[in-house]
Amino acid sequence: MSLACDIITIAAVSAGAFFFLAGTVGLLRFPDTLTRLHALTKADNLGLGLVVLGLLPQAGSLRDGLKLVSIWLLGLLAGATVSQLIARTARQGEAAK
Amino acid sequence: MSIATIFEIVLAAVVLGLGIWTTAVRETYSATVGFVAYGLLVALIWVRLDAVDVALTEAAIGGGLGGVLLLGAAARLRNAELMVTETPGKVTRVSAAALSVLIATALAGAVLLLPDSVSTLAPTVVAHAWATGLTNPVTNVLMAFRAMDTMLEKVVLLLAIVGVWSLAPDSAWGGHPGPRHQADPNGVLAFLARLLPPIGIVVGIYIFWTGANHPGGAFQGGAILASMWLLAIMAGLTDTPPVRSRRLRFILVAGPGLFLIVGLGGLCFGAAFLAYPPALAKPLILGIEIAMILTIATTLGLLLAGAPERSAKR
Amino acid sequence: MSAVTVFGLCAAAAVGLGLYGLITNPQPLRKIIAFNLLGSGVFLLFGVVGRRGAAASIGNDPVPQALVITGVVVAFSATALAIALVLRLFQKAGSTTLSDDAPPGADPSLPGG
Amino acid sequence: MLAPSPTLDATTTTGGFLLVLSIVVPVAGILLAFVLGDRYVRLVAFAVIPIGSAIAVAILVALPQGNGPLVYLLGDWPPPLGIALRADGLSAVMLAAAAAVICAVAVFAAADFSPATTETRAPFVFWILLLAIWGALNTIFLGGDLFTLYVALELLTFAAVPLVSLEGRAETLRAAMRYLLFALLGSVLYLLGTALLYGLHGTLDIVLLSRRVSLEPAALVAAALMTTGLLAKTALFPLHLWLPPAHAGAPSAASAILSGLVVKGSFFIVVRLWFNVMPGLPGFAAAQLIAALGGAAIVFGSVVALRQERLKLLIAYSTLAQIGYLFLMFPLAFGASGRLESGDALAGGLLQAVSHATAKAAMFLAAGSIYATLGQDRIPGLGGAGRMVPISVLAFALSGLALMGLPPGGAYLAKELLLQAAAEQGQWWWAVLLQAGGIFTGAYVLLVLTYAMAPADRQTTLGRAAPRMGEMAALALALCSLLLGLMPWGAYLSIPHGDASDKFDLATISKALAPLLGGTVVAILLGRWEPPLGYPSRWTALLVAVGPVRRAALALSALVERGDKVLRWWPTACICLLSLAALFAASMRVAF
Repeated sequence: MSLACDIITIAAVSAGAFFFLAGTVGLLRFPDTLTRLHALTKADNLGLGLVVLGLLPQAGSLRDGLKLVSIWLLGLLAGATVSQLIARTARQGEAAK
Repeated sequence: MSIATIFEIVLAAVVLGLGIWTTAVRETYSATVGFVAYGLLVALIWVRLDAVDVALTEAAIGGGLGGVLLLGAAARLRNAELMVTETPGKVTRVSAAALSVLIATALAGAVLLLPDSVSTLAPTVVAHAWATGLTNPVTNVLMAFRAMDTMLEKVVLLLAIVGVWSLAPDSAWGGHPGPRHQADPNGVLAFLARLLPPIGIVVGIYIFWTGANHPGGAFQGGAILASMWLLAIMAGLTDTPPVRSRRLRFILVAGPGLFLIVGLGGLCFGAAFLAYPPALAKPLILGIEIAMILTIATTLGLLLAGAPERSAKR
Repeated sequence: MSAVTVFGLCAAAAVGLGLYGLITNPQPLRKIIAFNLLGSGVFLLFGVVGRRGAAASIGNDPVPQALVITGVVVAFSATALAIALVLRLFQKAGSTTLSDDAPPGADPSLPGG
Repeated sequence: MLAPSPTLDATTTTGGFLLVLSIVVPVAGILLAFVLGDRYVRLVAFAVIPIGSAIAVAILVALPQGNGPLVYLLGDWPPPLGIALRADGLSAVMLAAAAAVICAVAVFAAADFSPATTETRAPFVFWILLLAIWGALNTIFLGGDLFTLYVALELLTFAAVPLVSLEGRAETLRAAMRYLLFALLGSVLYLLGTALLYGLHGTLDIVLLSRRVSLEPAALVAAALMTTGLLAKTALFPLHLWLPPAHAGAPSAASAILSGLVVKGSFFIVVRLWFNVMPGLPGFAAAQLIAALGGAAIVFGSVVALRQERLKLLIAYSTLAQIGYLFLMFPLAFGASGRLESGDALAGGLLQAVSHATAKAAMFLAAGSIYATLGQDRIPGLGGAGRMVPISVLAFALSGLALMGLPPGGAYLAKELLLQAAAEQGQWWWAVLLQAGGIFTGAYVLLVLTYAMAPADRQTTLGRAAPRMGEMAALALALCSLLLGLMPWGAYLSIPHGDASDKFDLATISKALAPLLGGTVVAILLGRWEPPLGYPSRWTALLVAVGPVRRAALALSALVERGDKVLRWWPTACICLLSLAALFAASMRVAF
């Protein structure tokens, strides 16, 4: 049982870390704001989600599990809002040009 | 070398790299962003040092609110950067670098050469936890053993408010601090500002409440409450209160005021100034902390809002 | 190498970096950021000292932790006051230079409110 | 001077509650004034100030009756877990001086910062910050814990900076910014030192540390960093970049507080650090270094002061010189054991601090009245001031005499004590500087008075009449400084018997004349003056006689002024700061 849990954790956290890495590379390498944003949101949503998913089997109690899930949900909410705002500002900046 | 040590070395290297970038990068705005990232990673260092209370404070106040403050200023000062300012010459830079390295080396040496016979107050603090009935040792130090420092530091916060307000133009005295934010009432920001504060308030109060026995406390909770308030202000859902408001003034002194009154109670009826009778210690400390979290949240929010700029409409 | 060594060196380096930035960066806002770097180095030093003083049940001496929490709040208020000053100076003088001899024509607001 | 016996600092002594009250009363005043606002701000201040002064007097009375210092354990927690407040002779004297200056400034400012029916900015800020400075200073004088002292230092900075920029002009904002940044740098260095000391000894209590500190590398680094950090806040030469614009740009009442009291806060902590925390650590070389900086400050500050055109800037530079004077006591305080001892040199230094606090505050207040009445403070334009504001000019003259070290002033007694110590120690070079300080002070005071007593060269005045109460406050403070030498100091400071204060013979008079005559010569050589138009022939003789010397002296002082500009450049000042830290660390090792 615990072995299965550990395997799930390792697999999911590694996958999450990969998405974070890919997102960061994209953030640094992509040419303009909108594409960078695209890379960033992948890291946020999928990377964080997978890390949380991977940590869930390790959570000691239901309360800790709920805390982990709520971290992911809050991250999603903040990420979605902020990328909306950045995208809008970027578009306005382009329109001004 | 264990995995933990490798992780610590990598963490320290990344933190220092960010620090160097923050110092060296040309644009102020990039430096600010670098500093925010730096602050959040420093919070991780604090977790590794087993000081979760400080990690929470550093993340909330040092990295979070401090970052917002610096970002806001950098945005407003973008034009100032265009002006040519005197850059120090090469000799100055080299001697500054040499001296900084010298001081850092001396410090590193001093820390590494600290004697092995460790002197610590941790056992003493644990041994005296009975006096308050709280089990978070940091809260015990802040609220009981070194309560004077905490009270004076609340006065420092109040003076910071007075100092920031003192920079208002005479005509705007008594008015609202900071610019009035306008945002699309149906936009994303307004949506977030309606959705997040209920959650944020619950989290803030939880962190405050758990501070009696676990890492957390009035500062950390207050910082979260302050950020929720600021979110609502930035989304244009509410305005900063006018500086003249009596209610605002009352909230701003509630924390240190109650602290002082409880302290004087100890002087008159108890053992000493700021001494709590053991039976009443826990409720008294919690009462002071409730007043403090209100004061801290409001103070932090107002420090971010800045000096009064718009005169109050009467 | 223990956490104390690694982070002790890190703290000392952060202090050095902050000092260098505070001396050489001409813009006040950059000086304020450097001051914060410097401050975080000092606080980390407290953390390292506290970590050395870990006792059986506590991983870090609570007294330095409490001092750091107080210090962080004081540093934050200092930052807020300094930034308010810079913003007001920019509003009044149109520049944020700190030297006595302001660039010519940069002080247009003598009567101002 | 804190008693080393373990029984005394582990319990609260009778009368200890006075120490708490002297901090709590101003703090309560701040909170109350902040909530009430409107026209009540000044009322609260006026209610708090007499109570606070009474407490300071009560401590003065209570201290000699007890056996050793007054102690109060906050929260009834003994150090190292808790924090103790302690009052020894030094604290009591400084508390009283602070109370006296605060009272006088409050009376002076009553008219300038009178609140209207609706709340206005300047009075609200001024009165709250006045109380805050008082509370912070009392905490510094009484605090027994190095971190409490840090918080109090920050409290002091946060209260002082907005006072500098109270008028809101661009140059005062700039001065406030420089002050804030440099002061923050200073306090961070201080905090670094406390971190190291805690790591070494597991306590920050002054008495406990004094028993544990020994010659270790970390302690040396800590002592050097803390000392330089505090010197930056005290504006000891060459770390004075912030002082002249800040003290000259603030409103006069604020300048009096900043110059008279605020710089004494960090000075007092240096004294605590060197004399109480680590008396065995600094060593001969470090003490010579700190006093050499003081000596340089005296020469440098005075020469630049003589070149100033504005009265307030002249007084600000004179503060720079007087700060230097305070540090001359350190090398003279070494006992036979090679440790710093709380003997007559320390008493002299503290007396100097007290008499400078009162005299300089009086001087700034008098200058404020002169400024308000004439509408400007250019020194060549002071003509007629003697007729228009005679009381203020008298106050200026009296405080100038007190600063010069004329009997029976406190500075005179201080100078005698220091000269005696210098003679005992055989360190004659400090005696020379002690005399030079008085002569330089004589020079700029005489220069200002000569202009102020001259007839007015124009009829119209731009200002308004200065309120009489304010002028009287300045005069009272100046008189207080001039009579300090007659006080019974023996109960608080270790002053040897048979001190010189009661001998009024030929020697005393000649000592009194020296600064005046020397000052005249220096003023003629270095001062800003032009021979009056259509001067009579005896002026020609004088001009011919001193012409070449004066030209050389002026060229030299122009060079010094240019050096001052370089030193007040931000990077130079910071580099000086770090170099000093390194120098102190290096010189503390050298013990003879």
